[in-house]
Amino acid sequence: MDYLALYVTLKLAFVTTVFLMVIAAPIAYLLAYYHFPGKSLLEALVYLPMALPPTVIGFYLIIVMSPKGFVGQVWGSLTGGSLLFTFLGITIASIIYSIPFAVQPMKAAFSKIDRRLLENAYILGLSKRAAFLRVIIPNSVAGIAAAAVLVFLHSIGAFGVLLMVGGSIPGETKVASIAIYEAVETMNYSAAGMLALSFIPISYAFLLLINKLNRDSLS
Amino acid sequence: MDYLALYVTLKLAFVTTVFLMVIAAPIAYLLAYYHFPGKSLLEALVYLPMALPPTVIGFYLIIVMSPKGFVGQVWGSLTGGSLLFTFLGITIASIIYSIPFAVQPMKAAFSKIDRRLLENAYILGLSKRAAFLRVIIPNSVAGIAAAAVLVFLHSIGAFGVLLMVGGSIPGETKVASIAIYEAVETMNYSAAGMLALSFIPISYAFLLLINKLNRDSLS
Amino acid sequence: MTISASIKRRLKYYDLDLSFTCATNKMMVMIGPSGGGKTTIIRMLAGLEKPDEGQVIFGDEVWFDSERRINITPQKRRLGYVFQDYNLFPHLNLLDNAAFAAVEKKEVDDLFELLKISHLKKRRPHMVSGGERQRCAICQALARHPRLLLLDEPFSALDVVTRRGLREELKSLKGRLSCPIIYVTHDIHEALFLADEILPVVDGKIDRGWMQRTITREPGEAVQAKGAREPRLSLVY
Amino acid sequence: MTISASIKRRLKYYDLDLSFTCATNKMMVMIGPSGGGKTTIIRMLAGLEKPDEGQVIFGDEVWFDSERRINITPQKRRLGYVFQDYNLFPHLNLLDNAAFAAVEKKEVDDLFELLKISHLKKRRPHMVSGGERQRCAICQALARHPRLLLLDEPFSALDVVTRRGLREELKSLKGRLSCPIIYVTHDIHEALFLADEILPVVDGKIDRGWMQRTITREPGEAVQAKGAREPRLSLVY
Amino acid sequence: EKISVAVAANFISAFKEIAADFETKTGVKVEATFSSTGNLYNQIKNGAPYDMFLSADEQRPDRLQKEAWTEGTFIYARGQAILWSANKDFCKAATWQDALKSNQIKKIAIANPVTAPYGAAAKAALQKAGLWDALQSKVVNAQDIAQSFQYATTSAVDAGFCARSATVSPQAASGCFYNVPEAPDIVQAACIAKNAKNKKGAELFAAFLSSEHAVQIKAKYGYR
Ligand SMILES: Nc1ncnc2c1ncn2[C@@H]1O[C@H](COP(=O)(O)OP(=O)(O)OP(=O)(O)O)[C@@H](O)[C@H]1O
Ligand SMILES: Nc1ncnc2c1ncn2[C@@H]1O[C@H](COP(=O)(O)OP(=O)(O)OP(=O)(O)O)[C@@H](O)[C@H]1O
Ligand SMILES: [Mg+2]
Ligand SMILES: [Mg+2]
Repeated sequence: MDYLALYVTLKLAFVTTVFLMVIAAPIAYLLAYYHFPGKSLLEALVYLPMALPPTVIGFYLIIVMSPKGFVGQVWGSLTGGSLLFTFLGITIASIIYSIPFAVQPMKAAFSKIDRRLLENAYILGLSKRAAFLRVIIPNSVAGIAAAAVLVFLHSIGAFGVLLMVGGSIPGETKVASIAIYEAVETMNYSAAGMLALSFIPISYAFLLLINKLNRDSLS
Repeated sequence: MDYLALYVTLKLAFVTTVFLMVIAAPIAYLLAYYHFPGKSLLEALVYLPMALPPTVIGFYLIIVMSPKGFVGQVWGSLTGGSLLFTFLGITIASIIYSIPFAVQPMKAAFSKIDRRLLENAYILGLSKRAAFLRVIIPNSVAGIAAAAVLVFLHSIGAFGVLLMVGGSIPGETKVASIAIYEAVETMNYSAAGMLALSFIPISYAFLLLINKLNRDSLS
Repeated sequence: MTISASIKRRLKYYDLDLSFTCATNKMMVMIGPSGGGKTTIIRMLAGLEKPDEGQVIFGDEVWFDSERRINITPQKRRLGYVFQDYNLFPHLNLLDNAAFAAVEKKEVDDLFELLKISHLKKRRPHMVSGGERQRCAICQALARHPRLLLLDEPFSALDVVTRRGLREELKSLKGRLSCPIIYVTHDIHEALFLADEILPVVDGKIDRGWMQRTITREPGEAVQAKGAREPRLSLVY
Repeated sequence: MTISASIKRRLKYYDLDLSFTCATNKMMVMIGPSGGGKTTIIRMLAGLEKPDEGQVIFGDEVWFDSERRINITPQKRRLGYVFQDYNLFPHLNLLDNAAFAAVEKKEVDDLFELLKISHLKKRRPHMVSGGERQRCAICQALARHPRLLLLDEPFSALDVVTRRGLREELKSLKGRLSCPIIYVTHDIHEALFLADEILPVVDGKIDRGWMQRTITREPGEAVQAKGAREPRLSLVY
Repeated sequence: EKISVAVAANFISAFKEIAADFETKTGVKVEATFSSTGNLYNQIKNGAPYDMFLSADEQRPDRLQKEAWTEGTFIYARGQAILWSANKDFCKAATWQDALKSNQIKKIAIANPVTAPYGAAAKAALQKAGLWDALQSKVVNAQDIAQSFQYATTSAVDAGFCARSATVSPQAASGCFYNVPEAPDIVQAACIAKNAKNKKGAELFAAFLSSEHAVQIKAKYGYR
């Protein structure tokens, strides 16, 4: 079994989940609590990565992240390096690819917060920002957990996008799903099955963790 | 532009969303309210389709749905037909592929219902089933809307799985994302871009609809 | 029908341990200090919580028996319960809330009339005042034609005038409802006015002396000593 | 500091339209029929709702002025507000709730002592009784050192004894807090005991005759006629 | 009347033109499914109702013959690997080997040699030139040959091994390429299902694939 690929996969899923929780929370908050012109359009844009086939997302990401692309140029002039075909590159791709799965459950959770709790927070002098951190977030743990589960598992399964942006470099960007793909393509079905089965305990362990965090925060 | 493919895509996304809402609700309820041995394992299984690369899911679906596979055999003996390479076949594939996106936000919403509302429902004579339909569901609209958005868009973007199970038969199983795939493969990037862009108004219209339903149910 | 209960339950700071009986058409009023266990007792009668030991018997039905391991679900007990914090359904307007489990939908209109909230039928719970919500919760419980009525401080958010009126209505309703009524209040006048029997619950036990100590100046402890300094109530019939 | 308000607001069944003033160390008690607009007035003072017209002035700060389009946010008003339906944060235990915006955390312990809920510090709001929640909400508001204290039926879920005790405490606190206090209650004794001024609010207007009509037998309307049949209160100091 | 054909993705462009021609000439409609060879093979093994299979390799049609899905295979095209770059300076070196040795070259794309025949051919050429080990750290794997070309056209890599057919596309004009004679031809075989619904139509199409007309089209797209 390709342990190195499995390791890269877990690292990627973990990093993506952590970053995305931080990035998605303010976006979800904006969508849940504010009304502004073009809001639905922004929302549609946020969800677009989900509606597009991974190869298409990958294609556009290559264009912007390549040394001649906008992001690639900025990055190159700052660090001298390239984004494509690096772990950082696939992390960014994976974050963009999974944004909708983080934003949507969080938005649903935020919008269910009892308005009266927020009113009390304002009365107690909390700014909107502080109320978000101290009241909305802790009372949305279930939704945030849902988001984390979706993002984590989705990053494990991400493959089309990562294959394109990552270039399948062992130890750096070759993730387990690429290994499975190779195994299936080369008719090595038992290896594919083995790798696929290895995802069950991983998902299982992650779910146990999230459920535990969720429960702890409630009791 | 390939309007037929676009039509099949929308039909598929719509049918998948409707069926999945019905299928996922009881599963989410079970996961939110009951404790039983092996619950986390069941949950991990439900979420597995998300963690697996689409091609792998497609691969296993082909195996079970082929005339020699378990499901294919049962279906064949019942109807005499084949599941693979039919609209029904890709609908099933799409449902399985999107199950996690339906279950997870619903579960989060269900578990946030104020216990006291349920207590009152029981006092008023509602069975657990009736309480589910008359109290939990209407008070989880935001979460259900989140699930519908995720499922709908995810089905639009589904591609790896559908290509394998559906075989790209025009008007039957050829969805827009496959057309995009072909455009990209033939280096016809402008056509790919056009099709991809056409997803924006579709996602947008669907989001507007869901947001409207969501708001109506709240006011 | 008669409800009779004999229940024990270990709580953190004291143990609940009491027995009582209440017959059809009778109203038993529970009164006592905050945190004394009144809501917990009501919840056990409703089947929402389980006593550690004891029985709850309604007529010839056994609702709960710790020894025979019987515990009937709230659904089957068919009772009306107005919660202390009026649990109306936020997704329904007041009318739909009250009609939620009504035996006859038409009656609900009469109940709204009686409780003076007819003009608010189409409003959602968060759009009305605290007292209006409370009155809707009472409609909801009554419309169900309960076999036992549990009212946990149902008038706490009402002004004296409305309260007096409703208190009267409740008293006259008592005969028509033909079911036992258990009523929790902190208002001593209300207790005296409504009760066929008063059950003072202090720290989980029945304490017959509590009312007396509270009404008269008898200085039991610090709090009461202070309380005694305020204008005293004298009851004039 | 003195709070003075003059507000108008169109409601569905009547219009709110009244003015009042309350000075530091004074307590103004609002009383009146359910649905009369008391909570709405309090919410406008707190900045949670906007009057259609009028001013709210606190000392030399203008909190609201419809003509000058001034509307200060609740945060900046720095006031204490005990909501009618005690909005404690469900994710925090009672102590953390009370200390949520406390100026000095140490004080919270004293407040818990004063309100007799010290033993419940580590419990979450859903694990305590209604009266206990209410007392925690009072701690939360006081710990903030508010410049204006708004209490919307803060003792409604408390028994007479506890209530009397707290009423006393509140009265003695009044001097130390050095802020105006606006207090909503349905309890006429409480109103008479606590108030420096009583503001009877009936259908959105000040109705100075309401108290008189309610306490005495004077039969104004049907409700009161019924109310009059019950034991009358006579106040003995 | 129609036939349904499973076609390896690298042959899409040429196939579409040939099929259109075939339809006008014979009136038989051609319904095509494009996907990776491995994917199509899996579908066929599980009962996909294709009349005909145009693979990107020889290996899978052979397997299908062994598995008795087909009675015989034939070669319908030979592809060639080339080395393409978006940077025209790249082609100033004398040979492709020299061009790749330059320090300017940071990343080279090849199709995944494990799954794509073109990748395997490119790898063989690099090995023959003795460059495979030296260039290991610069090699980036693409999913298939089309993606390798995408990397090259978007300048994500400095050069990429592509299919000769790619040079026909409009994007190719902006760059330059070397032929790579060291890479073995990619032999693409096809086969007709034994139980094809429209066996006649399929045979007709198979014959048409080697007609002069089709050979011209194939040549235009860089197949022999
Ligand atoms: N869910 C719970 N879990 C554990 N303890 C609880 C719970 N609810 C209440 N208690 C505790 O049980 C005791 C009795 O509470 P209960 O709500 O029955 O009092 P009560 O007499 O109704 O008081 P009040 O008049 O204030 O409503 C209190 O000490 C309270 O803190
Ligand atoms: N959010 C709201 N939107 C619209 N109308 C409301 C809203 N809340 C209350 N009302 C209405 O406004 C009027 C005044 O309500 P308010 O809550 O101020 O009364 P109150 O004097 O506090 O009554 P109570 O003593 O029952 O608490 C009532 O007619 C009520 O139905
Ligand atoms: Mg209680
Ligand atoms: Mg009020």
